[in-house]
Amino acid sequence: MDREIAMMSHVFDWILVLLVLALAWRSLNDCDLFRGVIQFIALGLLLAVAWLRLRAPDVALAEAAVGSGLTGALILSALVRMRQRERRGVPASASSDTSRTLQSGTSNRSRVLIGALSLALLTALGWAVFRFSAQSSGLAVESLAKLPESGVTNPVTAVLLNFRAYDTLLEIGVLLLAIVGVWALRRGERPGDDLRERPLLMSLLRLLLPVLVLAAGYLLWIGASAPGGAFQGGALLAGALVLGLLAGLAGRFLRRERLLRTGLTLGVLVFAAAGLLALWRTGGLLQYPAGQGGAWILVIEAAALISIGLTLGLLYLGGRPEEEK
Amino acid sequence: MTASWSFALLVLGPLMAAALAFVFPRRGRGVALAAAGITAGAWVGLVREVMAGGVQIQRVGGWSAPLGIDLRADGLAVLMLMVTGLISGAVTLYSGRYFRDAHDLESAHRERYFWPLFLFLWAALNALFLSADIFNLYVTLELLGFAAVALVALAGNREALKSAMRYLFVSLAASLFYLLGVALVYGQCATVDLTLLAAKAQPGPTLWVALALMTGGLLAKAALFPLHFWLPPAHANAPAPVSALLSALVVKGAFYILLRLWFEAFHSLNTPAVAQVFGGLGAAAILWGSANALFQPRLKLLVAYSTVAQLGYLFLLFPLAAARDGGFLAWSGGLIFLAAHACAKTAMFLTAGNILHAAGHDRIKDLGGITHVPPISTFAFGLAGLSLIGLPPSSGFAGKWLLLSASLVQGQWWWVVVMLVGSLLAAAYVMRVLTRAFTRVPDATAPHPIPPVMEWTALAMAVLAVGFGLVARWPAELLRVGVPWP
Amino acid sequence: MPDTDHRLYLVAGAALFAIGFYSLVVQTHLLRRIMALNVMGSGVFLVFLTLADRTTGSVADPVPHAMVLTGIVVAVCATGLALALADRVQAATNKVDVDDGPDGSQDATDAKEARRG
Amino acid sequence: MNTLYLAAAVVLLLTMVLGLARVFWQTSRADSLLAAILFGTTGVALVLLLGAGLGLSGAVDMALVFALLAAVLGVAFVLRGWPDGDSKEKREP
Repeated sequence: MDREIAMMSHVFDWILVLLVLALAWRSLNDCDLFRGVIQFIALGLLLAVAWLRLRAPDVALAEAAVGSGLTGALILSALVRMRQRERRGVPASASSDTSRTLQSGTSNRSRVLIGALSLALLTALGWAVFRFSAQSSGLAVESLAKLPESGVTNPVTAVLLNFRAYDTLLEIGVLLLAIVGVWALRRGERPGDDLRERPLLMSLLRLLLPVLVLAAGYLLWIGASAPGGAFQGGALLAGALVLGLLAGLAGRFLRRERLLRTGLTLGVLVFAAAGLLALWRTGGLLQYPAGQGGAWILVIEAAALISIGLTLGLLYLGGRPEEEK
Repeated sequence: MTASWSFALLVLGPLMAAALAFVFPRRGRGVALAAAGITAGAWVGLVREVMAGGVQIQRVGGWSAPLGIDLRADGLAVLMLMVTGLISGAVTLYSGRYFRDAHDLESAHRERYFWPLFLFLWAALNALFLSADIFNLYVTLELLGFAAVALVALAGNREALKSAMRYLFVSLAASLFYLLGVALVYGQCATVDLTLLAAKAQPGPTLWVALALMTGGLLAKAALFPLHFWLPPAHANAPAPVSALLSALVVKGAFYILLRLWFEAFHSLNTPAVAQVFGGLGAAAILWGSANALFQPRLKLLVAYSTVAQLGYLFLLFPLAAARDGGFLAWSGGLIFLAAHACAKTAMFLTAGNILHAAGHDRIKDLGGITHVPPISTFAFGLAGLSLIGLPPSSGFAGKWLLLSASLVQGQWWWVVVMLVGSLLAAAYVMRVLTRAFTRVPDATAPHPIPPVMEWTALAMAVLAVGFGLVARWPAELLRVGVPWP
Repeated sequence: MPDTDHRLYLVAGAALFAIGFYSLVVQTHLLRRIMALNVMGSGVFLVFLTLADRTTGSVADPVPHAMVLTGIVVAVCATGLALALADRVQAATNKVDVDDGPDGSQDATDAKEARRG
Repeated sequence: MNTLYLAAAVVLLLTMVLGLARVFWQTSRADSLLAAILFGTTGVALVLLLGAGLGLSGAVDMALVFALLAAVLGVAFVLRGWPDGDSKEKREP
């Protein structure tokens, strides 16, 4: 029985890996860019399956929501925008002809050169990874030993919000920085259509939006003990926001600029303030008082959830919402 | 206890300030000034602890490595924090005027977004210099890269946008190379802590490849020849205070991590052959960058190519400091040179910004003809040039002198030749600007008068670039704290 | 999980990284290059997670999982920023690549060659 | 039983290969879009089977996320997804 399972999973592994590699290659080198993006989205989906296979359900959840879903939607809408501008714009220079992109750019000589370079890279990497021992516990033993002190029972959440919480604090900073950078760059389009003429879509949204928000809250809550957490929940919240934007439901919300900005920064500010408060109480930066880890983590995660959801959703908008005074 | 607060405030101060500057867009300058005050206080507290008690370590969250993240402040980190603080302070003063001067909508927009982005950059630099964890360093690198790219793009014109795009591609790809290296290191050693790695890392194929990946990524970020191609357009097209930050600080962040990797965590893999390769690339950068600087049509491009060249000197530290004999001479020389270059380059870019402001362009050959550059700016550029060339008593001289002595002590005379040729070329391109652009034309006046604060901050940085050399003994002493060899 | 063929996944991670790198350098369309960066990142994550899966116990090593989560969030932020910048570049230059640099970088000469050929 | 689940997962993966092959060879955009949506649906089943077959935790939650996100992507496709605005898509080589 066990041998059968082992064999079957080997077959599964091989097909999965080959499919992933084929999709990766095709998505980047397909002569039709739109088809490339579609394959890119499928690649993200398969990667999420691979993460599950590699016993990383937390990552798989995040990949399914962020890596495949949101990134795909972002790239797709950017493609649509670029094509629209191309058609509006000047009958442009040769290089904006996208159907030609397979041949465009680098000359054959440098293609060969870069190909050789990439193969050398692959060889070196292969050489390095073949040296790894088949078994290693990494820091699993240490993290499981300290898990009871962390305040949560999901080890990944413990690492993210307690053992290596400082990384996560800076990462929430990266999220905020990204949206600041995007807002500095451009103004977003007036989002959404009027959906009153699409009753079917409207009723789908009426069902989908609350479910998304509910699922986001569920993932946040369950993150303490099972796969899930602020990032995964935030991504779902972002999905809800994207739908709201597409359906033109979020217009009034987008005009409340101060509120929006406060929501975006909430994660960083609460997290940093918690770090300083902990420093004041216990003498260690981000060192939660003994026995209160769970509560502190929940507060921080709740604030982070809002900021993550808003940030990822507004990234889809692709720019600052309205003209600022 | 003081040290803990210093660590926390040096990172969280600018970070929270960045968030606040985003929520209150019109209070950006005030928030930045407050952040400057907080970080200055925190730095003073930290430097006292380090001078009194040696290397300071903060275990974030109360967990120690390998599970947790350690922050660490030794002499090198404190020196880098000081340079960052000084330059960020100067940029804060300068930018308060720079972005406000033209009262159109576009520049109001720019000012509004400059402050949060700038404060993010500052937070990222402070976090980078304090980190003792190679994965945490990855996160700080991404913060730094995003902020830098967004700041370049803030200029908004065609060339700036294109160079920002290229910069972003290089920066992201380089980060991924670095991160892949971190993955291999973790797989092999089961830790990402610099100190623990120093004990655990044994030469072997996996770590060789890992270190090569990380180094490759960091060299691209540090813009060492031949991976410098993205730097001149990005630095030349950014707004002047941003150029100053990029040239003075951002590229040095990557260099700093390289030092941490090769001299601390993976010192067992640092062989003389590797060191000579670094030195060779550095030498090539010196010659290539200086020669290119000579022929640039625009002042800011000239200063940017000069950065390519000056970065080369820093990499001479690898072959020179690795040796037992006179190693510390080279180590302190290289790092004093780094501080000197940071101040001088800030002064130069700020001056270039002033000239751009006054004349409306920075074409070197036309500058002398149409405008009269005020004496303060001329003086600032000249002083900074003095340090860049390495004439006594500037700090550039002090740094070069130590590097020269180290190479003579170790009999590596070829670096001496490179440094001397580099200095001559530097003299040539500085003189080219001074003689052609700053010649007085009797009747010419600047079409736009330069706000005094912008001139005086540039001058202050230039004075610092020279004056720092007079007290070079103090940083050398500071660098002794926690130096990677006895 | 001991029965997983780790070398297969590790080599696949390396291959993803190499494919992404090749396409990043060879392709010129900004969107393709942004996708290429994402593929490179996925390669890194695959290596990380495979290495974490080598534990003998019932759960994998959670530390790399946390690191990859961080990496995924950073990647989507990078994508968002890059797309906004790419859009501005297209609006300013009417082109969807950044190839003919005025500074005469290596890219530029290659692009010119390709245009001639 | 577990073997059966895994075998089913392998079969699903093979259908994805087929769908992918269809995308590779000369399809219109509408076809590739349909293939992607098929992938999303297959993904939900694949994740559930894999989770059951190997006893992995979190598979059910992940299937939920897949299903929800597939709906979001579907709506996004419909409202914003057509790069050329019309459905009369010429076949491309």
